[in-house]
Amino acid sequence: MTNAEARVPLLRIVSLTKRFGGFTALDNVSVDIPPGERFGLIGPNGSGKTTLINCISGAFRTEPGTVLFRDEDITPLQPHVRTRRGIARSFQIPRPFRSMTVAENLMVALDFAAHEHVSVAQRRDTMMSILTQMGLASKANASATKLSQVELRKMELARAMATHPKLLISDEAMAGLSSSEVDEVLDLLMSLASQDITIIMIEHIMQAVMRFSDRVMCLDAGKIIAIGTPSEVMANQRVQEAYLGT
Amino acid sequence: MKRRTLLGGTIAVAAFGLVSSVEAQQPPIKIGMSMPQTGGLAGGGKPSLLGIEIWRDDVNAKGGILGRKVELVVYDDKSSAAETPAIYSKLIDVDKVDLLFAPYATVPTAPIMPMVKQRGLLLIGNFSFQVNSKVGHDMWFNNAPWGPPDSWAASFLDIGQKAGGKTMALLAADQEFAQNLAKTAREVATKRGMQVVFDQSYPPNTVEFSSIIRSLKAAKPDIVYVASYPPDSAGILRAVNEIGIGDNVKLFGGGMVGLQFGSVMENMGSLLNGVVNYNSWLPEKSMYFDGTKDFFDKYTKRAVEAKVDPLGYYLAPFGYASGQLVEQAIKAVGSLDQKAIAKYLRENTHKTIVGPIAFSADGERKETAVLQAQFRGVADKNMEQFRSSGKQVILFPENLKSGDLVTPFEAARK
Amino acid sequence: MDLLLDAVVIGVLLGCFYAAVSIGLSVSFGLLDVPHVAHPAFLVLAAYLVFFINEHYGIDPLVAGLIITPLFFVFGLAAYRLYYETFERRGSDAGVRGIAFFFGVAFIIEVLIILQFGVDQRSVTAAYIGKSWRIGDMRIPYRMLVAFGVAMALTLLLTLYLSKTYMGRAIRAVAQDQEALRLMGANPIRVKQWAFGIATAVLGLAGALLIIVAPIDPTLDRAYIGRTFCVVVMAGLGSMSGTLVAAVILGVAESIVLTMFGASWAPAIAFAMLLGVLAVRPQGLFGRRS
Amino acid sequence: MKRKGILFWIGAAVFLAATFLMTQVVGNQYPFFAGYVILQFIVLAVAWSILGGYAGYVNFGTSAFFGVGVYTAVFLAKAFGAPLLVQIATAAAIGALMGFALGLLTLRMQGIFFSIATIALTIIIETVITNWRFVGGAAGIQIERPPTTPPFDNYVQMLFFVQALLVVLAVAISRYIQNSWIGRGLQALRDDELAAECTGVPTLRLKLMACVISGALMCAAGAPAAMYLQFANPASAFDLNYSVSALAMSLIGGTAHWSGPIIGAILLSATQQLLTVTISSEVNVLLLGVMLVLFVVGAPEGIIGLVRKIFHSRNEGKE
Repeated sequence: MTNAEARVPLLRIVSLTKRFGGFTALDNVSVDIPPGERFGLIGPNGSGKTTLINCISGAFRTEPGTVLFRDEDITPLQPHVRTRRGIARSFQIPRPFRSMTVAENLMVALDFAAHEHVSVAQRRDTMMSILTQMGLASKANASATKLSQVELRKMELARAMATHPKLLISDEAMAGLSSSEVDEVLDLLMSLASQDITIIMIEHIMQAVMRFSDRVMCLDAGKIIAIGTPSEVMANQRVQEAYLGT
Repeated sequence: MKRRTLLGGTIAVAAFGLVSSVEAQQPPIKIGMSMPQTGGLAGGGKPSLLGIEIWRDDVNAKGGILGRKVELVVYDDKSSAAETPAIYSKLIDVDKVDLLFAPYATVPTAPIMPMVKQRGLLLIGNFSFQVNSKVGHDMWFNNAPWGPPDSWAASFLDIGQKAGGKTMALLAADQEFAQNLAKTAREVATKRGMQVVFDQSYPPNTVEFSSIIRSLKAAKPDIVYVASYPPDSAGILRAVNEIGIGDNVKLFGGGMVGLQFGSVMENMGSLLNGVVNYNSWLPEKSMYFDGTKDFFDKYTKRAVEAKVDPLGYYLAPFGYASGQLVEQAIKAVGSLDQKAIAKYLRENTHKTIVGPIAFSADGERKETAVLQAQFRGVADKNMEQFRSSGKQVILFPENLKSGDLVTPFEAARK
Repeated sequence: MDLLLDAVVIGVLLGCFYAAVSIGLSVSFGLLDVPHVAHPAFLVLAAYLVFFINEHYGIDPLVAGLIITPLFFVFGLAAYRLYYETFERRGSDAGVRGIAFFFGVAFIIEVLIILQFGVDQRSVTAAYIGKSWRIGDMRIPYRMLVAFGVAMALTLLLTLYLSKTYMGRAIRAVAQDQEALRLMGANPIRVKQWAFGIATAVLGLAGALLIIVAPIDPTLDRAYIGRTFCVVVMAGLGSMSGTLVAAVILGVAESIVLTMFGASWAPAIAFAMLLGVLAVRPQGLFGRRS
Repeated sequence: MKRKGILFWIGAAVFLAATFLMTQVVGNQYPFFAGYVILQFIVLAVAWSILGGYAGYVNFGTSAFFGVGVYTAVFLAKAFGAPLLVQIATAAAIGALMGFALGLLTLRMQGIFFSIATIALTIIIETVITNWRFVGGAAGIQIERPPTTPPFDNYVQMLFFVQALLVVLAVAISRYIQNSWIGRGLQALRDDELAAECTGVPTLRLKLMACVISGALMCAAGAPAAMYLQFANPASAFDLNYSVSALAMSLIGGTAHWSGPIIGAILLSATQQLLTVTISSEVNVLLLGVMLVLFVVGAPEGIIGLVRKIFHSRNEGKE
């Protein structure tokens, strides 16, 4: 964190604003995320967390504001190009490719997002090692529709991993899971973070955020109301108001 | 591999079905045709077919032709041009029919014209319009009363000009038959130096004609020539009735398909009054020939069961007449030699229930027998009234004329 | 100028007619996402039943339309049940197969009509058919005024029903979020079935209008697939008043082209407008999706 | 994979050889007339399913592409007396352009909106052709066939063989797409477009590609129809029947595998040909309706799905 690298952020968001009709979902948001950071993103419902992610991953276009990734302006790029640049994400409500098996889900990522051309056999190996890491190896040939909730969450992370990301955005990957499952997924994310992957984690489960994050940012009504270490943010009055007040 | 076996199987089944059906010691004379029994032309195809079937039964009751019974081989072409080539190939190559009749109407007939020409086969046309003009097949004979292509528009405009008409409006459906009519009408008008003050084609499936009629009315024509299809004919007349057409219109109608069909006429009722429209047969005294009455007695009975047009004036007797044409020709020639039959048909005048028929070189009638008739005193919701004479007064041709034009149009509607 | 005014007036009335025949689809497709390509076939079927009642009992077509409304409601309930059991229950991707299913249903209805009523064109008689109302130089066919009245009534009733009643609100909720509805304690399937019943029931009156405005034949439904879907999509899915507005736009455009420009270009203009709308506002003019 | 590829090409070669042999040996014309129609529907169904099956974008505009193919041929024949192969090649090029334009215009629309847009497009194009006097306008046009070229002694036999070539071409393309990264990408975007995009799939480009290929093949299939019928009118060339049939055949056969649309097309069009010359009445249309409903309800994955269910023990989803 304190080394020289931190001055060249992996992701740099500059004055990002996003409006839907008259509603301002994001209001002049700027933040830098250095490589290797575990970044927690919190905020009440409708505060703009998912909108921010959609702006980073490219699902939404932004007019005012820029998104820089590894010093490159990616604002005009389509989502799939951003994925190839190294931004991967999971979804709040899992979105598997339903007509495919788990293995095939990952193969899509390997086919399209892999940087160098590698043989089919090599891709298969990569896929299996990711699945093994995620604890899904036994489900490789199962249809994506047959997975349990936690398996779906893991598969989404695995699919995101298969794109060889530098930045992984996990959008409430623990919602609706039991506490043991939450721990499981949290451990997974931790182990990914230790592999030199920067992670943005959106989460409602505060404990998980606290345990996971190097730094936490809190959004409310599209604005940053606090940013800092988990304990700093938690102690912040406005954060407490945002969570308890409204 | 799989697809070939399947395909082969289909053909085998089709062929097999045929072989087993023909077993009589005196093989029947097979007449093959497709006929629209579903789709947009079915309303015409079904009564036409019934007319042909009545002829078949009459002939067979008399012992057939040359001692052989007549058998019809009929397939449904779904009113589509795409279906007929395969059907006629089946009729020729697999069913090996002795004679071919064309399906009702121009569109399904057009694709088979080059085919029969190439193979040198006789084809009796069924109310198609000018399909042979480009193909030039010398063994084609159309049962329809059209005659030379421009005679139709010419007779209508004659009537209009006699009534003092100087300008013409033209309203035609954007479909093949209507467009052909409109084209000849335009040509005749130019030839006669008649001014065309309104010339519009409307698309198929137009729902509401009020706006078109309104702009037609604004052009103040003397003569309104309408070439329309069944659903639109009704819509146009309704709109005319509601919007009005102006007092200067002396003559209205001409080429409206649909006003010949019983159910349409019944539905339109008094809206029809005053319209002068083409027709092929009408229950006027001048129209009865040898066998005509007998035919309609039979048709009326069978139409109810078959759920087809209860009147059947327009197409059914001509279906019967198609049969009479080949019947006479075969008897005269004494064989099924198609060249000889064609020669006979071309060189003679034939007696039919729709009057004497003689062909010119292009296989159309030598002289037009298209009637122009005016609706008079028609009441609402009454099918039976159309069976009596006087409801449709024949204005043209001269030799069949049964009354004079009532003009202007607005007056004739009363 | 006179002609233009005339074209606009007739166009508005024609548009109302389009609205009336499309509004059922606006519920079934617009709110429930059922790809109901058999909607026009149901419509033609209703028109034939109206014809039958009018012909045999001499009952006014509008009344006849009302008489068959309950019948069509039940018919709709049954149709949705079948649809649900075969598609929605099995999960996603009903799309293509749903369309094929309803095409099949449309063909079956078409043939049944041919077998029962024959291929001849049919129409009905009523006091208001064939006469017109004079205002100054303008003449307006009464049957188009009937179309106007029915369209207004249907739009108003459906809008009120969807906003004021519990069931109506549930129907709108089901279009937005099924889960939320489940939490409210309502069974989404029941709600959808009920909504589909209503969508089908309004076809009774719409079918009466169809045969009042113009004669019908068994294959008429094919001409209305494009028109009805055009209206519903242009309106934006599920908006009743939007349906009316979109239909009126379509009607006026068609009428103006018919009167002022080449009549034969009318269909192209209408559908080019639809493409234009979709290209600029994919959610339609009054779309429910943001 | 390799072995299957060889088998496929052997099969294709045998098929072509057989159709060619048929044109040389069989004298009866009917098999060619009926066979031509069946082959034509195979091409349409296979082409349809590239966009409709793999990508899940339901194209209601098959008849628009088919009709444009027909009229491309009509125009070329009338204006330049162009030979058949030029007609087909040009039709394919125009079909590709049309697919590209349609894609650009509409592929940003989701699901059913795309379908509605294709209906609109069909009506617009039909109206344009209807108003185009040079190719006959609404009245239609009769076209003369050029003389037959050896080794065929009959034009319909030649058309039959040409359509067989198109079948092989269409199937080969469809098969290649399914087995390649394109197919996997299309399948992914069919399941979930946003997820596919965020997994690195260039969805718009893939959809455009599918649209272009599908459009080119459909137009190419339509081009020989002008010479087959020797007549063209807008109502027949843009018949809704083509759109419904292509969709129905693909679904009845099954869209999960390239062979599905072939099976569906053969089954349905052969049945229709057979019924046309046997029962030949309304029942024909009724049967199409009933078959559609039954298959969609009873065999949602089509015949391919049924077969797979039967051989469930084999590893699924692979080929």
